[in-house]
Amino acid sequence: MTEFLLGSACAILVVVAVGLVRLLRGPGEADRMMAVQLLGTGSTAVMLIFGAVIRQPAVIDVALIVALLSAFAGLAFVRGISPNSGGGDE
Amino acid sequence: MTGATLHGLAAAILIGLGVFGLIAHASPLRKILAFNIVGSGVFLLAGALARRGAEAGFGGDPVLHAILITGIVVAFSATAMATAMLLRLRSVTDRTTLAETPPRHDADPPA
Amino acid sequence: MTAWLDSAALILLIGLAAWVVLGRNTFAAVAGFIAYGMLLGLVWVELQGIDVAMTEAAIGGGLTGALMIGAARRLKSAAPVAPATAGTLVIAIGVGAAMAAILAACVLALPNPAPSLASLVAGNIAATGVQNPITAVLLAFRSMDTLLEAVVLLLALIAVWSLAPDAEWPGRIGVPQTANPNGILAYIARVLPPIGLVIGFYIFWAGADQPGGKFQAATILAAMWLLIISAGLGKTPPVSSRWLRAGLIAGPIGFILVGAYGVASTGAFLGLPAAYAKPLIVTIEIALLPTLTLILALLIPPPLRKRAEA
Amino acid sequence: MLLDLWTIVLVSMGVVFFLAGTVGLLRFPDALSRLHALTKADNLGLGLVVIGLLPRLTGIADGAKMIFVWLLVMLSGACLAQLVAHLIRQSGDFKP
Repeated sequence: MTEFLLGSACAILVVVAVGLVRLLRGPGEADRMMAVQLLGTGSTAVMLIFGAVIRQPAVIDVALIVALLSAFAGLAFVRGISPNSGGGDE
Repeated sequence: MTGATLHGLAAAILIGLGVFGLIAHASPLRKILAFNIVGSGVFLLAGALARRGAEAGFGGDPVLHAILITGIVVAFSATAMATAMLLRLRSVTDRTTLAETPPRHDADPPA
Repeated sequence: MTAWLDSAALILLIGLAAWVVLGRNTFAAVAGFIAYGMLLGLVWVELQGIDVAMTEAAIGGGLTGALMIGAARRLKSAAPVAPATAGTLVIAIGVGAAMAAILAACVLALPNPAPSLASLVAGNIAATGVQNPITAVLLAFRSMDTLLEAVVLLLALIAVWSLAPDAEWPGRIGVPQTANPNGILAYIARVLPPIGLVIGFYIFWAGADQPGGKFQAATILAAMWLLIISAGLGKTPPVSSRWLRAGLIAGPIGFILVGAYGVASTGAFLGLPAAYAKPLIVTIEIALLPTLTLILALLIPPPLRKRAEA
Repeated sequence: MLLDLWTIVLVSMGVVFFLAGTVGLLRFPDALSRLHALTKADNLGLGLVVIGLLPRLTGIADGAKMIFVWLLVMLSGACLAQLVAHLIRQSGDFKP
């Protein structure tokens, strides 16, 4: 069972890494944002699986923090790249 | 090769990459980003040391972990201060680099 | 199998770091940096440093990412700087490669068995009354470090404040931000902070006995506060505000008072009498939480007025 | 044994959905359909992984927290998707 869980965690990580090609290629900032979001969700999933493998329930708390702070960083990023988000300095 | 050694080697590469960026980039913002990569590499190296010191039922040396948490927070405050200095430099001199630039012609006093 | 997962995560991490360092576009580099921070959280979980994973994911990815985006946005209109010359690049490659090679050699030459203070901590943790070894180290065994860290953070905030344009002083630094009050940003800024508040206090409360604690909690609370401000639902307090200043010094003062009590009761500064160790540790944590939250949030530079920027 | 089967089936489905999300992100022609693929697939992938892992946990509270992580990712994902879509329309990179 452990082998299966670690294998699926690896698979998710590899799949998400392939998705990061969008970070390299773009073309727009929105595409880069999406690739980062995919990585955030994917690494949350990998973290939860790994936490189940090492039987450390506190890993769920880490996933909770990652989910919350990646939402915060994502919102800041969208606000930072949008031309007229009312940021006050235009 | 143990997991800790693997993480240590990866940390060495991260530090090398960060040092490269720190020297190669002329833009201070990119230097700050590169410096953060160096910082996380140093923390990861210490993490590998802590993992090697796992005993007494702990997954790693808790003293190192605690000092790392302190370090991460202090590194953030240093990053924030560097950014503030950069933004201030921009608003005062309208430049974003400390490099020597040729004198501006329009600012020359009439002879 | 664990080695495979470790390797996959580390290769991805190095790839992202290379992207952050080598990418041409600053915004793309910052996007890569946020992804890098999230992945660091996973790598730290693999290293069994759960507390560090929380801190690195929260501060490395979330807060530093937001800081960098704000700076990149304000510098977008700046004149591009000259690219590095070939000579600089050669030096950079040489120094970077040499550094990595020396460190790698050191990693491979580490002594066996590794030195560790883990059993010392395990032997003495019962005296502190807390069960999370990290909290015991931070607030009992090496509490002087933590006290000085709080002071360093305060000094960093004073330094950042002193770099604010004269016109902004001593009022609110930066313009109040605006967003469509019926827009999606305002919506999420109303929904997420209560959730974040609960998670933050949960992480704070759990920190005594499980991974977690004041640093992670303060980062979450600071991020939620910044979200409220960025959606125009709240304002940065003026620098002269009394409650702000009281909050900023609450942590260090509380810490020093507990330290002074240590002198009276055990004869050593920051000494904790065994009978009251846990209540005193909790007191310090409660005093530090508002200080850390305020400092972490205010260290992020807000957008300035056009006039002040020019 | 049945619970092991439950985990294997659901986590595997989760991996498949992550794969679908990546393929969509890489292969779809314009930004809005890429966004569509991403927000559907990765939330479902994470959800299936979470449900699949539930029998492996020891306490009810841990399970509740894990489901909460999923709900949180869905909430922030939905809001971010709206903002990103708005951004794509502003930048003109879409074909109606």
